Amino acid sequence: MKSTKFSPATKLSKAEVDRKWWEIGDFFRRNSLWMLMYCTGCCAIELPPAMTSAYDMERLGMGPMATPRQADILLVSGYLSLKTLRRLIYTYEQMSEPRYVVALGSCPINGGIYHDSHAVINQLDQYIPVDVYVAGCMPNTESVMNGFVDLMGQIKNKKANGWKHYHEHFAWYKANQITSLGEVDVHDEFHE
Amino acid sequence: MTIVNVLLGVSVAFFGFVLQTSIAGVNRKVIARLQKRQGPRWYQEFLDIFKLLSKRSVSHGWIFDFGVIMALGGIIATAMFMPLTSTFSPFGASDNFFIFVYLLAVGMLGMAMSASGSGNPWASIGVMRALTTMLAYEVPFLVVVLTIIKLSGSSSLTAIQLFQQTSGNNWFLIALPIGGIVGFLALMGMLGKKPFETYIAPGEIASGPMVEYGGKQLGMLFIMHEITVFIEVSLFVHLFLGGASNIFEFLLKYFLVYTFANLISNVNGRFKIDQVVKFYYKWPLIMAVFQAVIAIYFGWVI
Amino acid sequence: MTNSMSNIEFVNTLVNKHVKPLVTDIIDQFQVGYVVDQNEIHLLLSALKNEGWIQMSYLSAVDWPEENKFEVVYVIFNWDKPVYIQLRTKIDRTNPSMDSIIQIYPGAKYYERECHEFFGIAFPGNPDYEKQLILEQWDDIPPLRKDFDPQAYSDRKFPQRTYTEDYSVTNNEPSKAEKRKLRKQRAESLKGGKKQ
Amino acid sequence: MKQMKLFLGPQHPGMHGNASVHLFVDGDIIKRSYLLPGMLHRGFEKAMERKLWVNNISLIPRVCVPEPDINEMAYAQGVEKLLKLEVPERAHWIRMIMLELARISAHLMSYGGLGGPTGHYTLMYHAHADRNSILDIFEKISGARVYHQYIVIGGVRQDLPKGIEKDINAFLDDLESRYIEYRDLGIENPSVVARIKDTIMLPEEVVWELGVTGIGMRSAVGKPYDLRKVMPYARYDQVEFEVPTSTYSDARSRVDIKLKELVQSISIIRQCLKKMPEGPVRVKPSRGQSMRWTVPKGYVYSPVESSRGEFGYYMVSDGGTNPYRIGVRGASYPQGLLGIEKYMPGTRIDDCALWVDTMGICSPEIDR
Repeated sequence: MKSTKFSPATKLSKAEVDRKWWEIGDFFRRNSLWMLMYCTGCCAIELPPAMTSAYDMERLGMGPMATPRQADILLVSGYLSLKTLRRLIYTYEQMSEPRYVVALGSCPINGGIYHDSHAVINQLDQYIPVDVYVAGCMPNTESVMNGFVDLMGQIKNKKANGWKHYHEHFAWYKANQITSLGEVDVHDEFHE
Repeated sequence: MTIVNVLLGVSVAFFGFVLQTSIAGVNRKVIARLQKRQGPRWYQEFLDIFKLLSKRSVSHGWIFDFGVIMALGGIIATAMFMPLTSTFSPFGASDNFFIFVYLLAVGMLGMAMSASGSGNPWASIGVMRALTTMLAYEVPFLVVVLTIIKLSGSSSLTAIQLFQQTSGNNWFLIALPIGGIVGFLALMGMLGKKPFETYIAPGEIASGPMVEYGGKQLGMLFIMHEITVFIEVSLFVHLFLGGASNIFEFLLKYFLVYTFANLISNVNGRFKIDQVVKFYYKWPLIMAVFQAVIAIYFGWVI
Repeated sequence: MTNSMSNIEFVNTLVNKHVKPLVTDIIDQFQVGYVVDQNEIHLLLSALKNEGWIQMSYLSAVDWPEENKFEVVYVIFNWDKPVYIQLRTKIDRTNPSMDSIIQIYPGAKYYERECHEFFGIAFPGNPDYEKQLILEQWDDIPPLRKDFDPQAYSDRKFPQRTYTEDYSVTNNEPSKAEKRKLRKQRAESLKGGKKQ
Repeated sequence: MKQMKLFLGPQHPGMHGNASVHLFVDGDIIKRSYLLPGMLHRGFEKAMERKLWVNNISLIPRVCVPEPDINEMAYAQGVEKLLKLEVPERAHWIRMIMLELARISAHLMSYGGLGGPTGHYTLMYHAHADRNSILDIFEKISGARVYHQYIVIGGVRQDLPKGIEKDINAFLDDLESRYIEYRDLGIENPSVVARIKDTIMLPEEVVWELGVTGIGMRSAVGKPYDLRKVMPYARYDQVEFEVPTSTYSDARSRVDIKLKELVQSISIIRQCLKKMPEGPVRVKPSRGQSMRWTVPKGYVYSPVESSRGEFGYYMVSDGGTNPYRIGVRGASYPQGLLGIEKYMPGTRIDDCALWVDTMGICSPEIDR
């Protein structure tokens, strides 16, 4: 009688092989998450304790990275003014896939304390897909760390598919960006 | 040169990669303790590299991609010549010191070419700084190594190891103490450790040459970096620490040298690029020349 | 620094020597405010600067739409005689313009630029005041004017999150009195540490 | 030679906070530079006009993120001046403890921030580890790690918890015992000194031209121009402390003064804990329900000495329940905008991140 546990599958289809490779990749990806050092808002002040000795993010395999190309996670730490949003979209599109977005604080969820401000957007997932939200103003370091652990769980369960969603609904995201921003491109020549 | 030699060489390169990646992971834990942290798992470096290889990546033209492959290929070719002990060398007696100097440059130039191909200004600044630093540390290092070659009468690494291991001769670190210090300073520069880590410098030029790399290219550069470190530390072990008569001695010496360099690196800040050049052309060069003169003309060797 | 009230008197005589302030407003021993005419600001500022009020702390404006005026505010400070002087002047709101003070206080350059951005006051004499500084691609009236409504702007431009009804329906929940009863019951059950 | 344009930020590891410095470089030398602020603009001054006097207490700590307590102090003090309100004696002392703890935390963060541009990460890790224990003390006192909302109009929100003196003293002793170690790790370390000595100068005439305050000014002028000494608020006139100064302002001397101020802050907290009287900690500023509090008409400018310099609120009240206008004077406004435009050119690319760090530039208070 043949053992079902150890016998190799007779003939795997291409999709199945791809899926297996993807699962192997997911193992590496969730154990080595590099986040981009981009402090978009005030929740970034809780990141130094998370990165340094008190909570030591590196034991989960996480670390800060210098440029968007090298990074896996885009951390939206807090409120986003229009000016930052332009640069954030620019940064997000530079990152190499698979890429994940973690939004800290209440402000990316519904505007938080700045819900009536003329400069701060109210809802981040209208512009770029968000995988994990960490609520609170500001969230404790423990909850920030918990958010990252949640992201690891999502990657394991194949639920962190924001970047695929961005591909599929690119037109919708772009339309939203244009309604709020007018022009998405960054113009930095204003001083001349 | 037979196919066996080539296979041996490739396995040395692979061994070097595995060795250096594990030791780098262990070192991350050591450094974490220095910084009051727990530190990552010891195999974290492997996870990082395989993660990078599993990501999709963006190309910036064929020079960008070709340069990475050239860098990795050049470095693997260099590592193929590296003897591990005084009795084991993949290509026998052709482990000449100058082969390493020459072939290491191929890898470096491949990386420089690729980084300039990305078109990012930070990358060009980083490449410029990397090449300047290379010019700075090579000169004193070569002077010391030429002294060693003169004393031992051969430029083959195996021969230099055997020369140090014969009874009556000391390790060159002890025989030429000033030269040993210069050699270690140059090693710090080669490894890109901290007072001389000017070309990565995340706080200044956003990780320099690596600024545009992501995904697979960055993974390949990481592999290249690990093998480069393996070559450089092994060179130091063979030239100054008397090589190794068996593989365990090699591993021990390798680990100690790398950890020592890392510990020094982590309690220092980094110099500016002009300070690095001035530093290397001042004290290490004077010390190296002084050591060469007293060792060769006066024969004062401990 | 010791006899602070005399510092205020010193300032008072100094200011009165140069101009006739419309209002004098002594806030406490370290602070005094004057309302002067628009044309006398430069004269007074340069006189005070010569007397040691060399630090310009703050420059901004206040909008008074009922009077159809902007009130431009200058706050200067002297470190040896610690008195903050507020100089205020009201200017016309329909076509606001105030001569720049960067000849006297070079540090005012960016304050004036920001003031122009948020209130629309022109500062002739300042070379860059018309360039945008903090806002980017702004498409409404200057935001710190009283007639600008940020809530309306936000509603118009940024999509709001719409919550599903689960979060807000309270019909099926127990009433307050019932809740209080439940709470009391629970508190009773926890008393004494014994299970009932 | 053609000038190359570089962006230091907003996404750049050397940049503190979300701001961007535009550099035009020729080789390694910066020829022109500008700060691009506004990435953190939230419309604070407008938002404060739309909220009640009492609501604003929850809003103001968010103006300056690394050191929120000075905002609460400046706001509370300004409103108390308008109300002509006398704060209970104990509240003054508790406020001073909070402010000095916040100053230590900000100085430690900034000193650890020196580790970023110079690549000395061990320094950064050690400084942040100590800062985290201050945050834990804050959590015990006020219930929040970063935004405390503890200093309110008319005093402080509640009394200090029992036994907090022990925690504070233990922390201060620990920090003091490692002060020498900190100096050795950072500004006495030859490789760091090579970076920060005789560079990024701030001469006295530049200080007066820009209007720089705080450590930048004191390190250049050599006189104790500290608002805590010059016009003492709270009970700073009843504690003994020195204001460290120097007359040669390079990056190293500014960091040096920062560390010396840290020692002074430790001594101030110890004195406060000793001299603090018992009693109530809060009075009601106005009669009736807190949502209907009104503040009499008036204009007031309320300055506080922050870790970066003079931080002030300009407040206008028209006698209503809402503030009529509140303006914020960020301490790093002069050096951040005009300083970068005028005095950063001539330094090197390597110095740029250090410039931003040692001048004490905090982008949220520039943008508001």
